[in-house]
Amino acid sequence: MAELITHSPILIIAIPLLAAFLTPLIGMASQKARNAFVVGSLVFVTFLVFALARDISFNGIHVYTLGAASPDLSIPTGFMVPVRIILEVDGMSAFFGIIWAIVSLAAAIYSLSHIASETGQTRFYTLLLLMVTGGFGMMFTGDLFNLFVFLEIASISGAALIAYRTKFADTQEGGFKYIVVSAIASLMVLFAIGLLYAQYNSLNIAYLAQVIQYTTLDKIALAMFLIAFAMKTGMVPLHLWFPDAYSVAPASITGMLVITSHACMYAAFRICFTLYGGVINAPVVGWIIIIFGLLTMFVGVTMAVYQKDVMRFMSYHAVSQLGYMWIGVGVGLAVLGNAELIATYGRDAMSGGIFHILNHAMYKPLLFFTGGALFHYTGTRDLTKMGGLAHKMKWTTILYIIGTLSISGIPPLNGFSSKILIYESVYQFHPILTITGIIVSILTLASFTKAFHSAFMGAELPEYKGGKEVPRSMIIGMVILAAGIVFVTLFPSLVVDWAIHPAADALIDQGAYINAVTGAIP
Amino acid sequence: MRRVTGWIVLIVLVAFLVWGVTLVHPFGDPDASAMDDYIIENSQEETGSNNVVAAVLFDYRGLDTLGEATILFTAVTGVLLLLRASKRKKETS
Amino acid sequence: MMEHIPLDFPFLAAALLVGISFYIIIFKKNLIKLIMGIAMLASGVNLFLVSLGYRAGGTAPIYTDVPEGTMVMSVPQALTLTSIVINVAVLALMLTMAIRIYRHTGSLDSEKSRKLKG
Amino acid sequence: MLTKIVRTVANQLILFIVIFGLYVIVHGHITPGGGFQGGAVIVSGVVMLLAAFSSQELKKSLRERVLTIVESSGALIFIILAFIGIGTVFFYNILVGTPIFGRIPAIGPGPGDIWTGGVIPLMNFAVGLKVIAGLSAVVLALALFSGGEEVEE
Repeated sequence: MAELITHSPILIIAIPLLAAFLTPLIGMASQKARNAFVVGSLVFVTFLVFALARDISFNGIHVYTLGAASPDLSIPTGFMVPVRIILEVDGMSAFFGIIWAIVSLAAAIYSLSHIASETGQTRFYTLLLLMVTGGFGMMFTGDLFNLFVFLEIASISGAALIAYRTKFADTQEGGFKYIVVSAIASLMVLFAIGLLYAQYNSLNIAYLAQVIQYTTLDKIALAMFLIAFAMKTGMVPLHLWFPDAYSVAPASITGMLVITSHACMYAAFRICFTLYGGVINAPVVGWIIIIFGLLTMFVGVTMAVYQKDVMRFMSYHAVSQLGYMWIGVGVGLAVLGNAELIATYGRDAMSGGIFHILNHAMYKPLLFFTGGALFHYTGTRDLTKMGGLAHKMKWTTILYIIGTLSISGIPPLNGFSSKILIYESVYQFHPILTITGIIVSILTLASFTKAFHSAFMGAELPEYKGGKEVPRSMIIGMVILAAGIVFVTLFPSLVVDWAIHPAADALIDQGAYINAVTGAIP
Repeated sequence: MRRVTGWIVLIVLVAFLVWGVTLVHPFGDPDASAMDDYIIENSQEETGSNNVVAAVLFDYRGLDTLGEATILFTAVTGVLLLLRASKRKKETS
Repeated sequence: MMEHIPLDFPFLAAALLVGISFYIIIFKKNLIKLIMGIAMLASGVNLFLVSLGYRAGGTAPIYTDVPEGTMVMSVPQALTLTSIVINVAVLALMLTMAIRIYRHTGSLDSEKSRKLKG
Repeated sequence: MLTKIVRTVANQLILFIVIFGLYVIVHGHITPGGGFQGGAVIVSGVVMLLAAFSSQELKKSLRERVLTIVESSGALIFIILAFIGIGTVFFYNILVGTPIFGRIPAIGPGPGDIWTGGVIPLMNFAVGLKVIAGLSAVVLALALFSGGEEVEE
């Protein structure tokens, strides 16, 4: 068991990868065995992630040096600079890892019947496992170039999965847009990595954080990193591709794409707080992030109000919700370096933003899954053509209500706990942020109520009379996420103490991250 | 309007790029790099490979190469997935 | 030998390649041209990466039958190799999607083949 | 399909291309080259065949299913080679010092020895296998698709 924990950072990345390489071979033999294999490997990975997270909360940061004589030999004996690729898992990485494990498991189970009538299922599951690998790699790596490689794995497999339903033209267009945006973003990341390498001749985040000077080149590199990752998360001036890509993917994949955008957000936080944390001009960068976060929040929700396509409607809400997280963490960044302000409200604002990531990662995939269930049942994504579905789809209706209440921040659901945390702390920084947040929240509730009314309420439409509730595996996938929501709703303080605060502290405490690598000189 | 915005973005971007690359160290004269020197000196002993680039690819930065192979695998799977027939020719069990 | 080349020529060439590719990406409507733009962007970034590691007068970092002397940095070369293969993969997938779009809409013009709006 | 001259020449040339590609793959750890490069050389030969013959004809000898299996096995060999080091650390070069590819060459410049490099030559071989099968599958699928045929599941 101790061995398993020691090796778990790489096992969490390598086991989905191994499973992805095996899936085509197993898929040739039997479909049932393949499905069981995919779900089984994801369950095992989820277990490993939880074990690793538990160990981190007791023993601190995990460092794993690939190919060295021992896992914690991060720097060769008698040498000063890390040479090999180092995986570094701290509270923040583990937090994102847990989210990713749960959502990908739910998505895989949901897919079992959601794509049951399509061809090419074996390749679908192969790509799904590769996407899981890419996500975990992005979250766990401590090396910039490795981050780029895993970013590419996640985005290429994501693009192929978005275009999965090849018989529709819009899926191809959405996939194409996604891959173009990803390619440009990742090449910008690579250029920025080159700029850093040109000066410091290293790729390790912890080592770079120690030696970084904040020269002009570093500023250009920081701008490139931030633009690239903001582009990948759909921050507002660069959000036009976002609903196009998200609305056409199979619903299970849309749920996972939400978390890949969170992974890009994680990378942006890692760059701002850990890599540049010691030298960054925090108020300026913080304010830039806050202003664009506000725009994102507001534009997303106003665009969502007009949408008729259920998946597009939810995608715009995803854009809008991402704004809350940018604001929460942006306020934390703006006061970084000022220990007093961090203690009064900075840490709370960051905790609120991070808590909102957790909640969003539960309710947004859930809502996308219910949208997929509606599509599965009616064969259309157009809300105006639906109606009276509550009569037949009892489970979906209940799960949709849970998701709606949660996203609009209705007490006592989990969306409320994180939003109130953001509102309270951000108010002390600048009141206008809180006011905008509340207005956006009200608009969100209004538009979701309207969508609920047009899809579920009213008389049963004649064309949907003969249908049945969606298959069981789709419901199980949704119930996993709903259970997450209920858990967070019931025990908010437990979650905050064990997951949110360690994650926020991991971002603030840059020294611990550096020491875990460079302090291990024997 | 779109064209004007496009030109502004383009000009700002190119200006920053050219400015940026002139700040990089002169070509052919990088700063002393501890990591690269370590690898060049020790790769033969540690990995037994005469080709230092191969040693970096498969030993020092092995996970990158695994990721690279994975990306190729992903792309091949993706291409075959997208070019598949969307209807089954005969029903499989 | 290096004295004849103006100081930062490879870096400027990389910046120029990136600039031209951004021009293509921003202004060109044809999907194939867009893909070519991204291929050029990748080439520019790769050129920048590989020229970072050059040491004047250095030999390739391969010990088989090499004259004594300095060797150029090996890590940027490995990074470039990785990045080239990655871009091949991205291009293959992009071209596939472009072919699919052409099959569906009969056009490679990004304005005409557009189904999704707003 | 091109003329008979081109087809005959392509038929003879492919042998040399494959041999050169294999040479590049096998000597990846001592001379410039490796799995990716050698694989790309061989795939360029496949592209030449595709130009000389029709994709329909090539399909008879290169089956998609076989290519998928070969590609998966190449990737599997690679990741298993990485996994066998996990007794110490993932990616640990366990074969250095053993009779299989385990010799240490003379430090400094010198003639290469094929039995060096530990797992590196084996990984090169696995990657080469993967690249050959994967890229051949891609070019073949693209050629078949432009001819109006879709890939079977």
